[in-house]
Amino acid sequence: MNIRGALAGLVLAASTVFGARAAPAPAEIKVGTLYASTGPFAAISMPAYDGIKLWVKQANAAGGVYVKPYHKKIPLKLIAYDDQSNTATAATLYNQLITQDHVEILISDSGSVLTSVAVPIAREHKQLLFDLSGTGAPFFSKDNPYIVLMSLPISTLWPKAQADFLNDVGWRAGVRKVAILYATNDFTGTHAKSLAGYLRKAGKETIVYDQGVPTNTTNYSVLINNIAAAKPDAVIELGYPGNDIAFLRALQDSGEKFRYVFTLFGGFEMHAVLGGAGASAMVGTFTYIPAALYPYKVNYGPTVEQFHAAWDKAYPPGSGVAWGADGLMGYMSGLVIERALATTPGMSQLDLRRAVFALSGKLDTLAGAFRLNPVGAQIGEMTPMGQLRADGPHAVRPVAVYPPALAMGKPEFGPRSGQ
Amino acid sequence: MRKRGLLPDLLLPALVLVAFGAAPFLYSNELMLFNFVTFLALAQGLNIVYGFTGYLPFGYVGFYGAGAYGFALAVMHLHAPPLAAMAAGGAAALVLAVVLLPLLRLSGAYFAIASLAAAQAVYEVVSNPALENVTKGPYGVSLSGVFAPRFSYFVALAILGGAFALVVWLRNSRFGLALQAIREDPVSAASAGVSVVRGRTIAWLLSALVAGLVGAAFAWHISVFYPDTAFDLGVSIFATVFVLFGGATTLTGPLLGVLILYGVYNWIGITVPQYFQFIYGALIVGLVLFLPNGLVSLLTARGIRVP
Amino acid sequence: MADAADAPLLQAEGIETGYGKVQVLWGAGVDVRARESVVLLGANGAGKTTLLKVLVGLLPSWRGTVRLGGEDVTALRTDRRVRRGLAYMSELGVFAGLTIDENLRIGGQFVERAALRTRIEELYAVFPDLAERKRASAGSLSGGQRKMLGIAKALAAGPRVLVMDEPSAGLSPLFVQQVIGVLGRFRAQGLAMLIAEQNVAFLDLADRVFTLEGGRIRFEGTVAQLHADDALHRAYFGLA
Amino acid sequence: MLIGAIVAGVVFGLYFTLVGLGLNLVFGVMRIVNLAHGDFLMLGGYAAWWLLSAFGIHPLPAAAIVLVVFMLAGLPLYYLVVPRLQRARDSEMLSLILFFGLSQMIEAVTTIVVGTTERSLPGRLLGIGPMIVLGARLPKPWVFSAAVSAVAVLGVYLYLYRTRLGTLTRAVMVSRDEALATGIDIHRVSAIAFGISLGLAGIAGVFAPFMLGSITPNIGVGLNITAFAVIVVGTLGNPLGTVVGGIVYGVSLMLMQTYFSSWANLLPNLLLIAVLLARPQGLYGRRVRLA
Repeated sequence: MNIRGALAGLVLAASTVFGARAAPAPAEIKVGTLYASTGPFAAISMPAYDGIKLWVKQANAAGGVYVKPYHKKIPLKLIAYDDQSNTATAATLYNQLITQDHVEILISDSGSVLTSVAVPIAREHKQLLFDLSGTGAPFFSKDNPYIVLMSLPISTLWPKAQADFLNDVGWRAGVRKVAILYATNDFTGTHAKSLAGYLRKAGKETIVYDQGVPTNTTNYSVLINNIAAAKPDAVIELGYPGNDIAFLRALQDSGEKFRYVFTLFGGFEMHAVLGGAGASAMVGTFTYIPAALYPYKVNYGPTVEQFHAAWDKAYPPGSGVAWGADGLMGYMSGLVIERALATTPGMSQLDLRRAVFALSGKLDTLAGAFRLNPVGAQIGEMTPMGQLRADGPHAVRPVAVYPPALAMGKPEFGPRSGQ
Repeated sequence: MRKRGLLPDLLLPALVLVAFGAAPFLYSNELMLFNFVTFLALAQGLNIVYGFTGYLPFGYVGFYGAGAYGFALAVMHLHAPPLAAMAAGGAAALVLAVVLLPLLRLSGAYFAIASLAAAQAVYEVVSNPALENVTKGPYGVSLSGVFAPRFSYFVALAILGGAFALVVWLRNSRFGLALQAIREDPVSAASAGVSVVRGRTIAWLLSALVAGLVGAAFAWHISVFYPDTAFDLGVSIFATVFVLFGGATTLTGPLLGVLILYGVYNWIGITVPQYFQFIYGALIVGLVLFLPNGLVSLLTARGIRVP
Repeated sequence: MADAADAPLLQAEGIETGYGKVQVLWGAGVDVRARESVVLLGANGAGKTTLLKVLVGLLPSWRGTVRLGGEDVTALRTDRRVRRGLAYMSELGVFAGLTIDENLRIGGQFVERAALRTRIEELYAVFPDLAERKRASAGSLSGGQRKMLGIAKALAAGPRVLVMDEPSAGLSPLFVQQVIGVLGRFRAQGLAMLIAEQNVAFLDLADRVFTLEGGRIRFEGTVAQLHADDALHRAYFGLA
Repeated sequence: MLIGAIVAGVVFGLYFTLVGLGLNLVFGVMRIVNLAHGDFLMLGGYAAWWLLSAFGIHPLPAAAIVLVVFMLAGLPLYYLVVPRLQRARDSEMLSLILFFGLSQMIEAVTTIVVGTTERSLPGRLLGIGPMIVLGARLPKPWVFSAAVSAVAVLGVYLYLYRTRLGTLTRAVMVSRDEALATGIDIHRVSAIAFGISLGLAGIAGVFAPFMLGSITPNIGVGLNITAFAVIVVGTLGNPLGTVVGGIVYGVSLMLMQTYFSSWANLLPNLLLIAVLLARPQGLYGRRVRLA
């Protein structure tokens, strides 16, 4: 292995020296990524990986992607490893993609935790990290040009929609006391903190319950009892799909009724949560409306309907691959990368960065507007608030209710307890 | 008479250290090499306590995690230079080992499970959101300020050298022989004047120290990690299987275990983890039933001395 | 028929065995005929328990054969031998955590339900101490009572031959006499017995005696013949 | 809130009695630690999910099917592994490692077959909405699972104390050597106990989706630690002691969740260590090395 690695290094060094002037087009563009087939992040990682695969398949079916420096279409080669939701494994594999596979495009695994270890490694090796959905604010700093966030706004920006909604519409509907229950991981933990921050800053609603529980919590019955004892009007549960399913089921079994109940993945992975919790537990709850459930106007790539149709064709319903926001983010990241390759001035990693930044503010994809701040974080579309309505006995459909510019229906709050 | 075994006992580790010292200049996935060094050291560390006293701590990762967090806390709160923080990591593991000394009163399976529970308990404390200001809780640690992959690789290699030295010493000293006597038969060993409690305590502390230093080196090398990585039960499991597979009490056994099994893991385990997990499980079952003393027992059972 | 009647009920021949690499028995053998009471005399560490374990199937023999009622049972497990009419009372003798009644029912595990009930009633008649405390835990019994329960438990199986390992162990002389008394009653009823002992008081029960020394049978014969041998007499009865 | 937590704890603890019951039975009879117990439980959960989604079988008959199938599966598994294991020098310790290997195999195969998606059963199958017990609101599926657990405990009691085979089983538990000497067919008794243990794990698995929220192929490892904590607290080797262990665990877990929710997961670990250290002699005095 060592000798082979050394030889590969020599060959590469030689080809760099001799290839500097001629710049022959490579036979393929190597795209490297990781996925988690098992563990806590499998639920958000596998769909994203399926989205990337779909993009690669479509691009190669069209003869590859157009790469500007070579003036021709070049097929993509996807190199992907399974990190099994383990950050130590992921770190080794990111290294493998950069140092052994020499990928031109490095896409991180889904979620902040599995992205976090990639940030110093990519920076160390001067490789641009296409950050799929790692929204942790500490990833982005002025002294690190080697990261760019593709889809979601960074997590501190995210909860503003909800805070605004509660302060505005919620307040008028009589919501005064708020309970926040969150899973303690980078993603939902940061989220909960900034939500509480926004609410406190506005100074209208009072937070009567604010508790973190381990991400592997699946038993919410007692927690719900305790929340009920604090008599909140609004209950906001922030967790991964497994948490949301368990919470919604426990809430239904407990018989407690709150005026406003929010879950994160009730919208983001609506179909997965529906499969676990059932429609009756979800009807009337609030959530964010991800791009997968919202028809953004596009100026580049397919609309969400077109994409959904392509998805169902590639992964027929029942094949075990859920349709949701993470799949869309994987696919959409591919689209942006494709566009960047078509416009990049050169093939160096910093050239690619320039190309991506040049797209900021110009692209409207099925995930909404693509806009970056100077450190590479996404500040595009504000995720709208939505409410889930019954769609027949066994399904729900989302209705965007806030902000007014994006709203497609009016929110309905539950009855005041005791009424 | 023991001298006859000393030379091969010194040669083998020297060979390994030289090979892994040269490796980063030939193979660029340094993190992969680092993982090998990590597991080589952990396997020898576990060998110290399991091979020479018969105690098998399922929660060995607890010391590794303590070391990683000892390093991180020293860097974050005391702004300690990395080498001083390494010492803090080793100290943290030692403190934990001292706290857990009463566990040595338990035997076999109870000890194994109690140590596992102890490691889990430490993890629950470290990862608790209530301690976010101290440990960053479940949100993980970022030490990008001291990030130095090449230097920390060689520090880890030095720790591996230390672990090798400890095992060589145990294999070739009166103290090590006394320990083995305790393992075989505590009652007669005690009556023969060997201090059972002292012997076990020393082996336990040394073993913890190795894991703690390895954990600290890991923290330094990777610089971004989470409590569930630092306390990943898989680390214990891997180290245990490597030692059992190769055969404890020897230098070769754990070494073979890491090179073969971790090699196979990196070769097929990454692409098809479930199949690898299955093979791993089957291997454990087969080993316990048919070769409970590991690969080297194929030789040692024939009276051949294996380094 | 004559052959079958003469053939030993229980017989071990040329037994060699040990633990790990340590050999304990070096071609030892012993036999018990129908209605006969045999005492296997030997000091601590002579290999008595080891020989009994081979007889009942708790320890495999490296060499030699064990016959039960003429059938070669060397390869049979203990439970199969018990089904064929062998009962064994170990030094432990009883299940301390279970009640007296349960101990007896376990002893008679292979006996048909109704027959077992009658047999247990009969045993209670012989052991009134036990009958009084049927529901008490065997652990609450005194040492002597425990031995009685051990004997009763072994007899509950209705064995053709009863093998006992040191029934006197740990008992005061008074209780030893009680045990000998009870066993004497069963001997009178014609129960075949093999008793391994170092207490010569049990020779009162013996039709024949074997002595075991260093894993070998040193002597086989009647009690009278034993007394006649000066060296043996000295070894077991002292200078008296 | 206090009463509510205690009532919920008792109900929850009864379920965890069922989780630990089989593990304790196997330990009592065979002196081995079945570290794959949690994985058999997980398999029971998937069996219930599969029976419902493929054939529409309600969890209650599914539990009966799982019980029988798992019991039958336990017999050959016993003969394949345990007798050979018990001949080894330190079988108690080796059992831990061996069954850990088995646990890895089970988890791997399950992952290959069903994937890693969280699966659960609709709670309405066991009744929707809360049930008021002593003023505490409990989910109906909890009460249901606790009732099934109580029936299982009763069943094990009747088996051990009212049947011939059960008496022999207890004899083996009291003294393996004496049982051998008495001519008890230890392997038959043990194999049946092993089968019962798997059956109990299977039933516990059927109700796991209701009690734990959802199941994935990797829940086994965590459940093993919990189950071990329950039986250590309850008294190792005494299946009926598991009831005490389960309730102590359930009540203290619920109290923790109520008053110090983020520390709740610390609990089984601390309980385990505390009980092991505080009662080192244990019921059979075998827990301590001579030193």
